[in-house]
Order: sequence, then C-alpha cells, then structure tokens
Amino acid sequence: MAFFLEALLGGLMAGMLYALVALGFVLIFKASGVFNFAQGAMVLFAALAMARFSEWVPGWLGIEDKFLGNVIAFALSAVVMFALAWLIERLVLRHLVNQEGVTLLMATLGITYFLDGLGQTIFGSDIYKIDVGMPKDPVFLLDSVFPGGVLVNLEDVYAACIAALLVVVLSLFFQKTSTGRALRAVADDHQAAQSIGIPLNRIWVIVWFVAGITALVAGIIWGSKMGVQFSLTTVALRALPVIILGGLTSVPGAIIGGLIIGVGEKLSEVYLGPYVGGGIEIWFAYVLALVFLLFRPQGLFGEKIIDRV
Amino acid sequence: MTKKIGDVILDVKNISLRFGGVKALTDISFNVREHEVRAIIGPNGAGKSSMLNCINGVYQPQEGSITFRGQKFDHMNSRQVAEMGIARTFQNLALFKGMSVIDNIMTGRNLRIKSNLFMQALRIGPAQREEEEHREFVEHIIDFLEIQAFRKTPVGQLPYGLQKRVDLGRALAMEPQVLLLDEPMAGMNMEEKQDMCRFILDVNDEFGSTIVLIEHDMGVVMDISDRVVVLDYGKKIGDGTPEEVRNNEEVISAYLGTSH
Amino acid sequence: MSEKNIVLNVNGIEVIYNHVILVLKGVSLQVPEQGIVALLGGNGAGKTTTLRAISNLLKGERGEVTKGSIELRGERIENLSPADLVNRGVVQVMEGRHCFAHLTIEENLMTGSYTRTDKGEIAANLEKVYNYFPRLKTRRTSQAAYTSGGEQQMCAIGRALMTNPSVVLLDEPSMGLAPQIVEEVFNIVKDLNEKEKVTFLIAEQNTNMALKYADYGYIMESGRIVMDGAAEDLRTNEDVKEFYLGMGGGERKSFKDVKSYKRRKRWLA
Amino acid sequence: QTKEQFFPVLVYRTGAYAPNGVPFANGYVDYLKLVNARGGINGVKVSFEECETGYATDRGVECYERLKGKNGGATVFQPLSTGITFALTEKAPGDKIPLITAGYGRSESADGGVFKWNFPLAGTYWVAGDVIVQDIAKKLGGADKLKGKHIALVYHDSPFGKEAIPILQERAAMHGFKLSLLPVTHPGVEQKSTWLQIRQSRPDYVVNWGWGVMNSTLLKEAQATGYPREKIYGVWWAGAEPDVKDVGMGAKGYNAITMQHGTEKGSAIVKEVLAKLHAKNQGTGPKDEVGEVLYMRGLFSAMFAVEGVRQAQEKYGKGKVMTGEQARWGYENLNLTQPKLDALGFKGVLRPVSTSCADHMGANWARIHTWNGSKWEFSSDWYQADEQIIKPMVKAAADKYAAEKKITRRTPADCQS
Amino acid sequence: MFYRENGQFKTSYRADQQIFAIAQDRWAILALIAFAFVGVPFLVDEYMFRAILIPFLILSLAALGVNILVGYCGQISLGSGAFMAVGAYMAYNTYIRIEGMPLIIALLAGGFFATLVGVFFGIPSLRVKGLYLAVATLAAQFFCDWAFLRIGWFTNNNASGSVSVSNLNVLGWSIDTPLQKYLFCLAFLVVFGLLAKNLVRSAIGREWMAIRDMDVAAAVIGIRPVYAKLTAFAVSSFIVGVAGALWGFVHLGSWEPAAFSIDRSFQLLFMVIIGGMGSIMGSFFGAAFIVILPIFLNQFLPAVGDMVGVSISTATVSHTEFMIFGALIVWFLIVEPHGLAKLWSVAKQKLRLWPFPH
Ligand SMILES: Nc1ncnc2c1ncn2[C@@H]1O[C@H](COP(=O)(O)OP(=O)(O)OP(=O)(O)O)[C@@H](O)[C@H]1O
Ligand SMILES: Nc1ncnc2c1ncn2[C@@H]1O[C@H](COP(=O)(O)OP(=O)(O)OP(=O)(O)O)[C@@H](O)[C@H]1O
Ligand SMILES: [Mg+2]
Ligand SMILES: [Mg+2]
Repeated sequence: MAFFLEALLGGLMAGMLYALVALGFVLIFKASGVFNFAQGAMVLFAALAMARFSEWVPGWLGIEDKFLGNVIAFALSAVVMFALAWLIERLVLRHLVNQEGVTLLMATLGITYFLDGLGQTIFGSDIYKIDVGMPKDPVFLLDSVFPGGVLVNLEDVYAACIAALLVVVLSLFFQKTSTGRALRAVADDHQAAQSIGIPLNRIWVIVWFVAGITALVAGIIWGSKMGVQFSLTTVALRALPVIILGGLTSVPGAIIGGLIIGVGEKLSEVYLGPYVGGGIEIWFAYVLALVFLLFRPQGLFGEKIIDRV
Repeated sequence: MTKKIGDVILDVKNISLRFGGVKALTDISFNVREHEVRAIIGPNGAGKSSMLNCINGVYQPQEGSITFRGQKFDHMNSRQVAEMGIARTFQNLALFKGMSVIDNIMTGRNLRIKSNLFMQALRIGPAQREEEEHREFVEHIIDFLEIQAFRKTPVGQLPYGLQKRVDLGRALAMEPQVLLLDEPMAGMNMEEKQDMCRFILDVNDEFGSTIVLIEHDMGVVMDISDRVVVLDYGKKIGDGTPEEVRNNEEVISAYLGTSH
Repeated sequence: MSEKNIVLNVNGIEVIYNHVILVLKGVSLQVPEQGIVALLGGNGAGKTTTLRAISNLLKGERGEVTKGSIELRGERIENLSPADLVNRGVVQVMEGRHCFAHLTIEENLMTGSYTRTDKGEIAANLEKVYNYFPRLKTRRTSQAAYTSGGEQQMCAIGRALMTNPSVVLLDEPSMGLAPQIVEEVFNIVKDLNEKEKVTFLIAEQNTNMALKYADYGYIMESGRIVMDGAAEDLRTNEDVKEFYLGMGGGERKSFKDVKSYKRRKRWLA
Repeated sequence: QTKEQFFPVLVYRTGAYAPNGVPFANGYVDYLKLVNARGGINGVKVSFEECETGYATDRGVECYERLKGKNGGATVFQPLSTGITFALTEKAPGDKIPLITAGYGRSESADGGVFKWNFPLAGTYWVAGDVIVQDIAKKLGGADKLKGKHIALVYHDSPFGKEAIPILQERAAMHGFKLSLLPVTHPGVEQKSTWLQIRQSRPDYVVNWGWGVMNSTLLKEAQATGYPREKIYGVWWAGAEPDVKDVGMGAKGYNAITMQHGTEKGSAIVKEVLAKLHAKNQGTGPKDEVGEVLYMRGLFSAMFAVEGVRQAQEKYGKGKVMTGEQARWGYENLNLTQPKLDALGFKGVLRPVSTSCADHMGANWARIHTWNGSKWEFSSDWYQADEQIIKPMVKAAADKYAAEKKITRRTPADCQS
Repeated sequence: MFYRENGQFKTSYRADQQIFAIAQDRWAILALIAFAFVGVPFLVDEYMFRAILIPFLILSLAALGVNILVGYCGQISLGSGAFMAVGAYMAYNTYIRIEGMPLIIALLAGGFFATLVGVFFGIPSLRVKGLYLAVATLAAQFFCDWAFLRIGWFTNNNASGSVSVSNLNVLGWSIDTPLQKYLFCLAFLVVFGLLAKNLVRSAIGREWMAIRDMDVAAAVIGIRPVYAKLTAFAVSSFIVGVAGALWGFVHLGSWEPAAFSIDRSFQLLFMVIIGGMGSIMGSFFGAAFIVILPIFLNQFLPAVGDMVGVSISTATVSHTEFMIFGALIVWFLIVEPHGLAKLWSVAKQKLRLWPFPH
C-alpha cells in the first residue's frame, strides 16, 4: 500500500513536470496555430542561459548573495528569451503569414536546429548546474501508518506548485483578456485576424515570449533536478502524449493530461514492466494517449475538431 | 417544352435533426420526382444545407426516413448514396484544393474504376485502358463546362466562379440520377448565372438527371424549377409550383419580402 | 467626381502572385470621401486581388504589388501593415467569410474591437451590430463554424464594423445571403454611409444591387478596368444591361430561355 | 617526401553525450600532438583529423568512409561507441583497417581467432562485470556471502548496456545471488520508475551500466530515493568527473570500476602534456581537465594506437609509414611491459598489456575508485577478471558469430602472418 | 526559349497521361536514369558511393514511401522509423531463418511485414487526424523500439541486441562492392519510383489526395475513407519497410534499434516537407537536402576556415553546421513553403516564359 502510494505520488509529480513542458506547446499552438517543435530546444536554451548567468553574474557584479544572484540571472535569461521571441518573429514568422500548419511546424524545426547550435556555441556543451535552493533529500510521511513511511520529494512538490501557479495565471490570461481572445483568433485564421487589425507581429512576439518564459521555468525546474545538458531537449518527447491526451488547445488539459500520463506510466512500469522486461513506460504513455484519442479524437479538453461542408 | 416528369424517386419523410439545443430541421417531408428540377429555398440558417447533408449521409437525422427508388433508409451511408447515383455540390466549395481540375473531376469516376491497386501500380492493359476511357468522359464534361484552359491548374488557384464549375463537373462525372446543388450560383454575375442555368437545364435534359437545387436568387428559382420547397427555421412553410409559392403569404413574410 | 475629396487613390497597380502569375495589369481607381463605389466584373477579373492590394493582405497569399501606388488621403500605404490600416480606419471584409471557427459569434465580434480601447464604445458597437443583425444575437454563443453560411457572412460584416471604420472594403457581401438579407445589408451600407459617413468600396457580383446603392462603378475584366462611370450611366449602358443585369434588349429574359452560353462581350472582341 | 602516419579521430563533441565525449577527445588528440612533439614514431610524424559522430551510428559510418582513405590511408579506428563498433566490425575486414575499442565494444571480440581486426585492448565489459562482482564479494567477506543477495543492474538500453548481462548472469548462477534487470531508455533522463522499483525491492547492490547523462541522473535519483550511494557500482563509462560533478556531495561514496588506469594527476605523462603542449598553448581543451578520468582514457587509447604502429615498424621497417594491415600486426603483437610503459610516462597509470593472436585484449586487470564528494579516490586493490569464467563465454560467443558469418577460425599459420 | 511545349500536340489521352507530358522532361529523366546507371559509376569514388549516394538512394526510397502517406494522403506519421525497423528486422529473420532464402525475397518480405504493422498502426487514423495522429503514430515508434530491444526472437537472441548480415548476393551476383550496392539500391529506387508514380496518378492516388484535401467531400462522392487511408498506410509502409531492409542489409550491414530511432522518423518527415509534400520528385530533393547538406557543411566549413586562416574546432563546426542547417530550412520555407519540388516547378514555369515574361 505504501508502495502504491509512493508510485502514485511519484507519477503525479512527474506528471506535473511534464505538464510544465506541455504548457509551452499548448500556449503556442492555442495562440498561433503553430505546433512548436522548438519547445524542447527552448527549454534547453533557457536553462543553459539561467545556469550560465547564475555562474557568471557573481563574477561580473561581485554579488555574494546566492538568492540575489539567481534573481538577476533569471531576469537576464528572461531578457534573452524576449530577444529570442522578437528575433523569431522578425526573421521567421513574419514571412510565413497565412501558411499552412505543416510549413510553420517545419519552420520551428529549423529554429530547433538553430537554437541547438547557438545555445551550445554561446553557453557551452558541458553539464551545468542550476542551484535555486531546491531540497534534494527525501522526506518520509506517514511513518506511523506504514513501515518505512511514504517517500516524498520536496523538490517535486515545489515544482508541482510552481507548475500549478503558472497554469492558473495562463488560463486567466487566455480567458479574460482581449489579447487572449486575439491570440485564439490568430490561431484560427491569420489573414482574417490581420484584416480586422490584430497586429500579428506583436501577438507573435507576446506568444513566443510567454512560451519562452514557460520554457525558462520548466528549464530551471528540470535543470535543477537533472543538471543542464543537451538531453533536456528530450523532455519535449515526454510532453507530447500529455498534450494530445489533454488536447492541443487546452491549458488545463495539459495539467490533467500530465497527471494521467505521469501516473499511468509509473504504475505501468512498476506493476506491468517486470513481466515484459521493463522499459515500457514511454510507449505505454503513448499508447495510453492513443487509446484516449480513439474515444475523444480531440483529446480530453481540446476544441472539437470541426468538419463541415 | 415537354418534359416527362416521372414518379417519385426520392421521398423524404418526417426528418428531424438537432445539434445539441439547435433544431436544424423539424419534421420535414417532401418528395422529388424523376426528371424534375426541385428547388429548396428559405432564409439563412433555415436548414437547407442540413437537409442535403441528411440525404448525403453527412448528417444523421434523429428522426425520419428517406426513401430512394422505393428503398427506405433510416439514415443514409455516404458510400451507398454515391453508389445509388446521388451526387452533390457544396455551398462552401469542397474541392480537393491540391489537385488539378482534371483530377478533381476524375475523382467523380472513381466509383466506376474496376482495376485493383496492383494493376494500377503497373499500369498494365486494363488499368491503362480504363483510365483512358474515364479520361475521355471527363474531357466531355470539361468541354461542356468550358474549362478546357484550366485542365491542369490546381483548383485552389482558380477564381471562385470557376471553382464552382469544377465542383459541378465533379458531380456530373458521377453520371448521377439525382444531382443535389447547394447554391451553385452564389458569387456569380448575371452572365455567369445564365451560363450556369444553362448547364443545369442541359444536364436535366441531356443526362436526364433529377435536380435538387438550393438557391437564393429568386429569378433563377422561379424560372427554372418545377416545384419549390420553402423552409424557415427548420420547418417547412411551403411546397408547390413557383407560382403557388410566390403567392403564399407565409413565404412572402418569411423570405421573399414585398419587393418580389 | 473631382469635386469631392479622394480618400483612396489606386494608381496603375500591377499584382503578381507567386512571382509568376500576373493578375492585375495596371488598375487605377478612386474612391471619394463618403462615396459608395462598386467594383464589378466576372469571376477571376481581379476584384478580390484589388481589395487585397489596398488592405495589404496580399503577402499572405504570396502576392505582391510590383508597380503603381496606393494612397489613402494622400499618404502612400503600400508598406503599412494591415493593422496600421485598421488604425487609420480602413477595414476589409474578406470574401468567403473567414470567421474564426473556434470562437463563438460574440467572441468573433469582440475580436473586431481589438484596436478599440474604450469599453463603453465597444459595448455600444456591439449593440449596434446586434441591432443591424438580430439573427446574430440569437446565435451569439454558437461556435462560428456551426452557423449557416449566411450567419457567417453577417458575422464577418459585423466584426468589421466593430473596428469603427471610416473606409470599408466589402468583398462580395451578398454572396450566399437570402434576398431579404442582401437588401438589408445594402441598407445598412447606405445607413452607415449616410449617418456615420463611412466610405465603401464594394466588390460585387450582384450588379443589380450594387448599382442601385452605389454612386460610382468600375468594371473589371481580366485584370484591367474596362469601363467606369456614375452608377446611373452604367445601369443604362447596353453592355452592362445585357451581361451584368441580364436584360439584353430591354426586358429581363427568363433564365430558361437564355439559349447560347457562348457569347463574347463587345469590348473584348 | 615526408609521409605521415594518419590517425582518424572519431569524436562527439556535441549532443547528448558531449560532456563525456569532449574530455576523451581532448586526451586522444593531445597524445597525438605529444607524439609529434617527442619526434614522432621513430621519426615518422603523425597526422590526425577529427570527425564528429554525435554518437550516432550512421554518422559514425560516414566518418569512417570519409577518413579511411584520407592522407594515405587510416591506420586504425577507435569508434568510441558500441553501435558504431558493431557497424564497423562488418566493414573493417574488407578495408583492412584495424579497430581499437579500448574498454568497450563487443566483449567476444577479444577472441582474435575470429575477430581478426578488432582489439578491445586492456579489457572488455565482461572483465568489468566480473571485477565488480569480485569487489562486492570481497566487501561482503567472501564469495559465499553472495548467496541470497540481490543485485540490480540498471543499464542503458542499447547494445552497450546489454553487454553486461551475460557475465552477471553467469556469476549470479555461480554464486546464487538474485540479479534483476532494469533497463533505462536512451538517453537516460527518465529513471523515476526504475527507482520506484528499486525502492520497492531494495536490492543490496545496484550496478550502473550507464553512459552520459544517465549516470548523473541515476545518482540524483538515488539521492532522492535515499538509496545509499556506497552500494552503487558504475561501469568505467560511469565513473568519470562529468558523471558526478553536478551531483557533488550527493554522489559521495559512489563506486566505479576503473580499468587499468587511475586519475593520476601527478603522473609523468600528465606533467609532460602540460609542459610540452598546454604551456605552449597547443593543448586541447581546458588545462585543469588534463589528468581527469576520461581525458586519461583518451590519452592512453591514443597511446595504444601509436604503440601498435611502433611495434609494427619492428617488423616492417623502422621509420616507415605503416598501412592498416601492417599496423594490425602491431596491435596483435603488442608487448607493453611495465618498463616500457613507465618510459612512456604511464608509471602508476597503466599495467602491462600484451596481446597475441588468440588474445586481442591483452590485459584484464581493474580496480575500484570512489567519489569522495570532490574527486575520485582508489578504494580497492587490483583485481584480475576470472579467466575460467570469461574465456569460455568469449569462445562461445565468437563461435556463434563465426558460424553466422561463415568465418573460419584463423589457423596458426594465419596467426603468424 | 527552348524549354517549350509549343508544337507538342497530344493526339490521344494516352499521350497526355504519360508520366512526363513534356518531351523535354521525358528525355531529361531518361537521360538522368541512364546516367545514374552508366555514367555515375565512372565518376565517383568509394566514399561518395558509401557515404553519400547509397544513403541518399535508400533514404529517398523511404521518403518516397512517407510522402505517399503524408504528402498524398495527408496522414502525418511519425512512425516511419518504426516501419523501417520492422522491414529491417523481419527481412533479417526471413533471411537467416529460412535456409537459402533469396535476398530480394527477404527484402520484400521485410516490406510485407512492415505493411502489416503499418496497417495496424494506421487504424487510429480512421478517427484521429492531423497532429493528433502524428503523435499517435509515435506510439508505433516507441513500441517498436522497445520490442526490438526487448524481444530476443527478433535479434536471433543475440546478447547485445545487435544483428548483422553479410555475404549478400542476388542470383549468384554478389552485392559486395560499393558499386554493386549502389546499383542494387538504384534499381530498387527506380522500380519503386515508377510504381509509386503510377499509383499516385491513378484512381487510388486520387482517392488519397481527395481524402487529404477534404475528407467529407470525398466521402460524399463515394470514396471510402477506411479503404483510402489504410491502403495509403499499406503502400507507404511497404516501401518504407523495404527501404529499412536495404538500410540494414546494404548500408549498415549491422544494426541495432537505434538505427531506426525516432530521429529517423523525424528526418524522413522533414525530407518530405522540405522536398515537397505530394510530389515524388520532392522526395528525392528532400532526401538530397537532408542527407547531403550536413555532410557538405561538415567538410566545407573547416575548408573555409583554413582559407581564412583560422582552424575551426570540430565542436564549432558541428554547432555552426546545426545553425546553418536550421537557417537554411527556414530560408527555403520562406522562399517556397511548398518545398523544393515547387520551387523547381516555378523555376520551370519561369523558364517556359523566358525570355518573354508575362
Ligand atoms: N493565391 C493565388 N495564387 C495564384 N493565383 C491567384 C491567387 N489568388 C487569385 N489568383 C488568380 O488571380 C486572378 C484574379 O482572382 P481574384 O480572386 O482577384 O478574382 P475576383 O475578381 O475576385 O473573382 P471572383 O468573383 O470569382 O471572386 C484569378 O485568375 C486567380 O486565379
Ligand atoms: N454541424 C452543426 N452543428 C451545429 N449546428 C449546426 C450544424 N450544421 C448546421 N447547424 C445549424 O443548423 C442551422 C441550419 O443550417 P444550414 O447550414 O442547413 O442552413 P442553410 O439553410 O443552408 O442556410 P444558408 O442559406 O445560410 O446556407 C443553422 O442555424 C446552423 O447553425
Ligand atoms: Mg446553406
Ligand atoms: Mg473575389
């Protein structure tokens, strides 16, 4: 029982972390109709920036205080992400107004390669450390009920809380502001949005910046857990089943999807894995998402796919 | 003008269609006779397109039945409908945008293609011959619709009016017994409308197809249709010859207005 | 028409799509302040392209203006963004509706007020649009994709009105609308024109309607303006009567009796 | 005309495994530079060229094709990836180019009778697995104490990771301990459920057969699960600085096997590199990484490559450039005795290596080092892998390969050539 | 001036239905094929064959298969790597488990099993579309990766999970030297290229495109979505499977599941998109772009560095390679979103007008 609880909790926490990455995808897709393949690369890029700035800043400014150093590094990284968003709009998206989804998807792929190269050139390709003071050692709950207690990682709990907070803020942004509405309009039809005076340029900079910040937060949390190195890009692959399960266009979907996938894959690996040789969690996540899709082709919370003649 | 209007070929009975709370169609019944031109009119959102979609099997009505040549269906299956010889054009152009004009129209012949995948891959004798025969038929349609110059243009690049013609061509390629036309003349000017009317009447005469037509241009409807159904808010409010409909009080107030 | 101020001056523009397809071959036209100008012509004549060129929506279609100039109240506007134009009061209602499929009707309308900041003004505009199109009010919470063709057309026009425009480029407003509604739409155009001093440039196939409400008309054929004149003059022109109004030889001919569909227009011969 | 001995260098300085690939490549290249600084191989200068594989097999194959004919022909390839090794094992005989896979590659290729062109010098994964079990047994106080114990193998789910399984299974059967297999998918950042399982079954020891980011992730997960790091053993690709650096104190107590060499920063060879290269700004990579684990591994891998050529020159003519085929003979007849190694500057770093036609491995000694929170320290003496166990396994696997490929074992006559 | 179809009147529909309706094109293509078979072998060294031409041919074949599914039928798939793997491993098993199995039959058998798997994983396409489908097909990718690593039977119980083949021969001709391998792959590509071209311009091809462009309308004119989509999956995975078998047998010789990882799936998809969706020619362009460009950059950059007198480190070269590659992708998309094939046809169209534009 205690073990089941642990597995369940582990799954939920992992799910929140996936959700954090998934959010970045959802944001850009929802707001501009682009499936942003570069999200993984952005997470890495942002994390690299954060890791390196927090290393460099004390040297540059002579700041001793770790907290202050981290805050400044965060601010600098945010500036970098803004510059990135602005450049992407200027150099790429602006020239691809009104093109089909695949074309844009492909463009984000180009951006991925570019960022992978650029990030490693500027920031190096070693393993770096982000230390924002997350606790690393486990705590044990319910010692009295179960022998050995239930193991919980405070780090995961913090991460989950941050993810939840981010989701709430973003949901409000989309639902309540006129920019949020404009973002959704752009996703549906670039040209029509343009025709009624929605400035695509500004919208895109906003969207990519917000996605950049999400990537930064995801990068910090993942980076502080795993160290910052190239493999951080692969977390994007873990987030994909989450977004299709939750629905490509739904912010809360990313969370719920994340939780379901997180729990599903952990439980499957722990309870089914041993019988078939293990290593099943990644395909299990995808198959789980696929099975859901058969019942709801637009994912749990996605907008209904519209077919009309 | 002696046109032999035959027996009832398509009989729609008590069709009701709802989308969530929206009642698109309520208890609609009407019939279509062989060789006639049957118009459906009504204000926007009345449910005209939805009616065609029910016949085509795109929508499945909650209630009612459709009888085609004596065979009764609770709801239709798109493939069967096509095999029975009911073809259709679309209000919001549903052409295959990436394909050329010829290929678009050729898809209308697909039901008649017999050769299998392997024969097609190898293009051996029969497959090749078949392809040529159908191509010849399609060329007739292209001549008929006067779109020779655009044969190989991707339809996405054609202006709206020509796309409408290609849409019609694709339906004609099926050699349909019943042809359902959803606002074939929207977005055309007078001259083009006249051409389109001519096409429709010729199809009706020469191919002997029965025509069901949705149209907002009263001039056209009054001139070329044999009988007219009027829908309003999903309900049928009139049915009869153009004259009868034109003088129906309810129809005047709901749709025609006083200016006609 | 020189007595009135020219708002929109299109000067000999050429448009090429995809670097190879030359569509407009030197089109010039003028729209006076507070005028209603109709742009007529057959399918593929280039009406839509002309409007896109003015509102700068060509880029998304991979088209570009290669020659000529476009001026709005004396200011060159070829290099402005569509959003800049909306800020200057020029808005286009696109052909084929283009509603935002996943947004509800009301949200669609509200997107039109993106450039407006005054809450009161937005609310008033919305009310105004609902007044003009009551049908929209009843469908306000449906997703646009699930409304009928006509409802979408109304939504598209209403959305444009939400920007509080001074110049509206209307592309085929009557397409797919029931005759009553067409009449209504044109009445609304007239209303806006008279009461709110909005200028209109309307591309239309429904020549009859267009010439009834417009002051001035241009006729396009394959990328060129072939004829222009005051609306009354055009209405009485023989060719226009025969080809655009279907009244060759005076009386309206029944569609049933139009025999041959292989005629050529005199000005093309 | 001065011809040079050409050494192609397959590296991966980018991608997921770059943190480990870079120091190795730096060491490798530095040694080749050093050889020239020392005056070449009996006067023959060496030349080299890097090619980036990104640890991907197809790019590795492309690099091989590109470099094999360059600059007068490649002397030897060191694929530096098990996947590339497998692919090149098929190609090298046709091109007559030897492959050195020092400390990795296919374990059965130690059998020179079948694998004429492969040289897993100084040890294979089976040696590593064997020595790890020996150390565990010793810690427990004897091999008989292994009975009933539970060892979990957490491995990189690839041919590399799987190489360990046969030897551990063999040992498990022999001593009666339980072995559970826990694969981790490439690149290895997802181990949460693996560690849930470890927490559930609480094995006595965990053997980590990881590479790249998988190692640091594993240690972090161990920390997060509270599994004692002292009970974790890593393979020698899981026991270098990049694997533990960013875990820091969290990895304290973690053991890894180190084959042959140590991280002797004070060794003669390190001093020589610093003096002859880095002091003149000709060094590769950061100075303070010279002497670290992977750097040293690159260094002596290059040394093997060079010494094989020197050996070949004994037979085919001193001061001449050797072909791949001639170099192969050199690798097959290596005799690096301790005095020779000491003279090369490897005193305290390497033990003797001598190969023969039957034995392409040349040595099977290893020891354990442990991370103390800031550096690696030796924590055991030298172990020798158990020939009795490994020899038959190698022979069986090699025979199977030979049967599949329709290769006949080399005759003693062939061995002479 | 010279590239005109003027005066080439077609007197029959057959003539008009030829693969290349313009005579110049026809001759150019024939000449190209002839050159590939006869001319190239004299001009090219072993490195070109092994490292560039053979991978290019095989990946073109795979891209062709993917293009049928993605470009023609509009079903975005990220499972192509898996289908290649199925082709390779099943061809391997057929080859080694059945005594005396001829090579070509084994390769085709690989294709056949890939078809089965492809159709199975194509079933969700009946309900799921677009990006959702793309992600769903990843399930195939990860599942196959896992299965080939974990199920011993596929690798003939090889401890390492890696398999290898050698001594290939066809009807007594051995496929051993790079030239032989090249010709072997080329022959496959030409044959499959022709068959695929025939398919896409026949009824079945039109069904696929109809489903891609507007599936509801396609259903209304009597096209069965089930049949169209599943045949597309079948044909596509067959070709991809054969390509996978060739990749394993001819190019690598020895492989492990990582050779067909998700990166390969993405790579194939990129080829199709960059080359041009719905264009057979585009598959070749795309494969050329994605196979050759990185190799070219990788060798070209140091050369440039040498010229200006700086030596560029391997790491910098490959980072720069990434950046240039990414930038080029974006640049091509901006110039022509519909891929290189479209760019090519626009160029031809211009040439046709030249020297009198418009
Ligand atoms: N995106 C495009 N790419 C290529 N050609 C185009 C494109 N858009 C329009 N065209 C071509 O430009 C010409 C003019 O088209 P346009 O849409 O301006 O005509 P229109 O007068 O609005 O016709 P309609 O009344 O049918 O809407 C047509 O021949 C059309 O084929
Ligand atoms: N798939 C659907 N989901 C929800 N509502 C729908 C759907 N299809 C149609 N409707 C609704 O049903 C009603 C009838 O629509 P329909 O398209 O049949 O009208 P119509 O008579 O063709 O109008 P128009 O002349 O404007 O084309 C409309 O109010 C529309 O919003
Ligand atoms: Mg309708
Ligand atoms: Mg138009």
